[in-house]
Amino acid sequence: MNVFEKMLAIDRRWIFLAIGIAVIVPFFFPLGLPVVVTPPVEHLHEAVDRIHPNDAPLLLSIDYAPATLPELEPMAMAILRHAFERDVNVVVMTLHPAGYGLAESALLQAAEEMGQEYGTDFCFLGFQPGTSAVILGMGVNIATVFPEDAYGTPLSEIPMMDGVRNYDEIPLVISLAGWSAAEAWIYYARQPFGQTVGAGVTAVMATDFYPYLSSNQLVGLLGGMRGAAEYEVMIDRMDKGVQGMDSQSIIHIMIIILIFAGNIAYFGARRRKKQEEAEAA
Amino acid sequence: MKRTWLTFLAAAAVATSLLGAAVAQEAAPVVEEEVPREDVPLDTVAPAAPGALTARDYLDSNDAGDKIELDWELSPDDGAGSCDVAGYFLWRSRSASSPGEIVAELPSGQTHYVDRNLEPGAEYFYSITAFDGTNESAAVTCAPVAGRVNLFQTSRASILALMLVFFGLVLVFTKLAERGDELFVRRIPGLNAIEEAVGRATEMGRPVLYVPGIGEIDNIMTIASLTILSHVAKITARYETPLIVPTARAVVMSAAEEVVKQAYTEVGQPDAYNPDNIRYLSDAQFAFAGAVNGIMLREKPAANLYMGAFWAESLLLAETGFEAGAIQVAGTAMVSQLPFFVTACDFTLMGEELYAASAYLSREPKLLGGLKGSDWMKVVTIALVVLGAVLNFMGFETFVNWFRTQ
Amino acid sequence: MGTLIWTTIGAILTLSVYSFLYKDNPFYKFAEHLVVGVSAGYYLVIYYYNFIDPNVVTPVFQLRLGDQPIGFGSGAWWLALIPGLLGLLLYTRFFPKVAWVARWSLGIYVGGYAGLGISPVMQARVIEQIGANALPLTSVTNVLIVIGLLGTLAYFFFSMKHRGILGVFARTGIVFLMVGFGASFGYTVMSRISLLIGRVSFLLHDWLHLV
Amino acid sequence: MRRQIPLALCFIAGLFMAVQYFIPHPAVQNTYELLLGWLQTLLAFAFLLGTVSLIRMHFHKIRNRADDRAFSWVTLLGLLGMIGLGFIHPQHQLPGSPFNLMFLNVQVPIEATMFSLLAFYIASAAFRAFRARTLEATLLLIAACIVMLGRVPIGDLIHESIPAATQWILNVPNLAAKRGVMIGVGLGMMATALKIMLGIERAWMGGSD
Repeated sequence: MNVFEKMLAIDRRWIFLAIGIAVIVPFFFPLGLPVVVTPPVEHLHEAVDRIHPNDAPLLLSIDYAPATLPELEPMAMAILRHAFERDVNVVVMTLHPAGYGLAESALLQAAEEMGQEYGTDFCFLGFQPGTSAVILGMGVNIATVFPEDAYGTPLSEIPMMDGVRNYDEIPLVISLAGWSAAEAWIYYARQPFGQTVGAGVTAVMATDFYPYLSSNQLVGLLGGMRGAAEYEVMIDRMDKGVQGMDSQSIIHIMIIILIFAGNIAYFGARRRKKQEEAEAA
Repeated sequence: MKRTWLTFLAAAAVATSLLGAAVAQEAAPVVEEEVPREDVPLDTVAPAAPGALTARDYLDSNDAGDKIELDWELSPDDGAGSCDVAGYFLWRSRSASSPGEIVAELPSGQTHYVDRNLEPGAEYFYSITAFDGTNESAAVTCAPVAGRVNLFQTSRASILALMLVFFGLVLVFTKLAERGDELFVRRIPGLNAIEEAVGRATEMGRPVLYVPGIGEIDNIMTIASLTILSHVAKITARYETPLIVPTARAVVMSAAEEVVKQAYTEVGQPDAYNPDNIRYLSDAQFAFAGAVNGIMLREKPAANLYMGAFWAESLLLAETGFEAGAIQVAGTAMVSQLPFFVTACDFTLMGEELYAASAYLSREPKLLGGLKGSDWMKVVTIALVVLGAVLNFMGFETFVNWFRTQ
Repeated sequence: MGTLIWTTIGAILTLSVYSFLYKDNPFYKFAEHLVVGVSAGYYLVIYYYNFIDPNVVTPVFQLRLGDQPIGFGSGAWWLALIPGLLGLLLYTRFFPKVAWVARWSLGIYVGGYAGLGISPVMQARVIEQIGANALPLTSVTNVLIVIGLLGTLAYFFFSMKHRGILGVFARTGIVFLMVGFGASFGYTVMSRISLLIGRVSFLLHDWLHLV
Repeated sequence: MRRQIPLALCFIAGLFMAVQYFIPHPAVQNTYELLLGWLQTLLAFAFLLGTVSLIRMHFHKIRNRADDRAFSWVTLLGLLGMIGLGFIHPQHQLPGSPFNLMFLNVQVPIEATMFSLLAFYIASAAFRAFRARTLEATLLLIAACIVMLGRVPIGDLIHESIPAATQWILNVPNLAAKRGVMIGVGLGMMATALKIMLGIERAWMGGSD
């Protein structure tokens, strides 16, 4: 067995081990690779920047489920921190039945960090089933869809919701989703009501969303963990997104090296075999 | 704590300055109402009424007649005149005698509104007033209006038209096939691979694993998969090789049972059929994938066939199967999962090949007719794409717009 | 305290699944069998409360008691019995003699969904794609997209031999298909690694508080 | 009786569902919503069917004293435990309820971890299966490498044109191929759906009478 054949016969568990190490090490020793900000992220950041402080609120629809949490939660944290830092009021809701706890925990964590007050600076509406009906209904009157917040307080008694009736009083909606919810916001809030919509989606979905950017149906887009990392760079507060980018970079490079190694081994072994066959003949 | 206070103070400062700016610039009536200043006398003059109000059926020929579209002209005091219109009240009633109820409160400057969720076909009376925060203008009314209940959604005409063309083609070729016309279908690579894989499993004395995807029975890929399963079951029955079929949906399990039982009966091996091998595992995607991985490593099938609708579990299955040393043939029309099957399996039926394979294997002329119809529809599609490109180049937008449906 | 116990359970199960990367073992088998049972129970409860209860149980019982109808607007309580009956028919398959009755429900189910799919598929997968592809052939990019689409369609021609002009197009089609597959593979990597990072973060941060 | 009635029901249900798409009339739309509710209910009943066969399968294993029957107990206890928690606790979906805690701390971690195994498998698949054997395979490999580089920050550092190249691959060849597959698959789906409605394709009925 020559070196090429040995390479081909390598136990794939060594590859698994290498991947495992590549993910774990940057948690302890961050590389801090620079992250370049791309226009779709910049545009979303600008849109949040345009919202007046302590005025009409940003509506953040945290629509992800546990399966896509690692990609989308860093986005939620970055956007919430950005908004709270500028004292922009934030309303959070969810369209995913499993999103209730996830949305609540992200919101409360960011609010506590930034010293925001429930009711005056932010509020949590909870979950309502029936994606498209919810979005359409909120365009007419939010209080008919969510008569009270997640904790049973009527919307009319929440100070920051005073005067907020429907999308006319909401300068920006951002949906963070690993499923079709982000598209639903485009179809049912952007199309009929002209609502400005931004989105954060998984890396797999991101390519399908570029057309919406070019047609201006989306004001900005965060794609996967990379999108979150770029947003963190924009607000100058590195967290899980930028951290994750180190592991991502290492593993992406590693996989490319693996592809090359696999090919070198394969062609090396094949050539050797042919030579042997020629000699034998 | 200190931070909270600072933030609060900063917020208060920003809010106050903004408030001041707003009051100075626009003398916004809403603000005035909340903070009455003693030196300004209360406004007692109502704003001028808005101009002509028109109401008509929304999306004239496309909906259930439950929406009405309204347009009006601005009040002379909105943005001009005394400049104090805060907004408009839109009233709706079922009779001409009373103004009814306020259905919408609209901001100043707006001249358009769509009223939704009405009773289809019923007659409504609308009126509109302008208000300045304390006073309301006289009402402007319009002729009664009713939504038209439509029997056909014209914006979907292109869908129906192409559908009829397509179904016509399928039916014509099905009839031709029934009459006995010879329909050529090219051999699909990968189909030989299925037979080879089953043959190998027999030689090694190990079972064959057939995963019909995790789609429901209503998923067309699942249906195609069941037809292929029937073919595979006949081969395994002849060779007396065990066939394991794990499913993620209960109805698919019962259908698979029927299909396999029938195939075993048809080749005269009804006793070789083992109902314990057609299994329902779990509806949950990764619970299912994990359990199939377990089967691959514990029962060591020598051939793994994945046919049907797959999502992210595709690579989990295919890589574990490879590690277990099985020959693998996959077939799916899930575009996003094709790359993984193509890289990890020995053969892959790509996209439409899955449907073609089911028609090809059944050898039933009627099923082949559908295939031929699809091919001709592709010719129509190609023609439309080329035509679209040419017309678009020449500046005809109508053609392209016909394909923009709602 | 409660949180710590639950997190530890989650962490142990996470490690059990990862042990499968080394080889199949009792820990993995435990996690595998546990999740099959738990998920079946979870969906059963969710399906009951979301479909069977509002569509069958509530309307039948409430309307019989004279309350307001829920779920069905039309009001006749016996209408709600139909889906319940159709559902029960599915269980005739446990009794071989009448097993064929289950096909009645299955027929409605399969036919209904087949019909339901036709028009949206025509709209989303065919018509809108044709519309989106009617590009002015004024740039290299647009020409390439049109050629790629025609080639891919040609590859999926089944009723003719791939020779001559059709053969040329089919060859072009397969080239585009392979580039597309490569791209999909490449851009999926990031999502999958994010999932792994998420699990590692759960173990190191939420459970062990190491980072 | 045994074949004709189900085929007729299948045709009627299919025809109505296909046609309602074009008719906004409230009478039709209300019937549509009613029928959709029935279909969903059927799905739920069918799910119960699966649970019954799951229980039967593991019950058999335990009764036949199969080698790994201990694991069948694990499945059965997990199943019964979850059903118990779901039905005893009235507000089973609220955060903090035992049912929800079981979901979040047992089902979610196992499923998420199984999902994340893909990160490892994607690497091993790349190593063993990406071979530049033919022109097509080489193209697949190159496209994958460029796109992989273009998605991470390190790609920008290697060469500034990599993100642009990535975007071009995704927007041009990838788009054309995806669209072609989509149209082909769409036609195949519709043809099969039509054949199901007309009773030409009847695999769902199984074979015999």
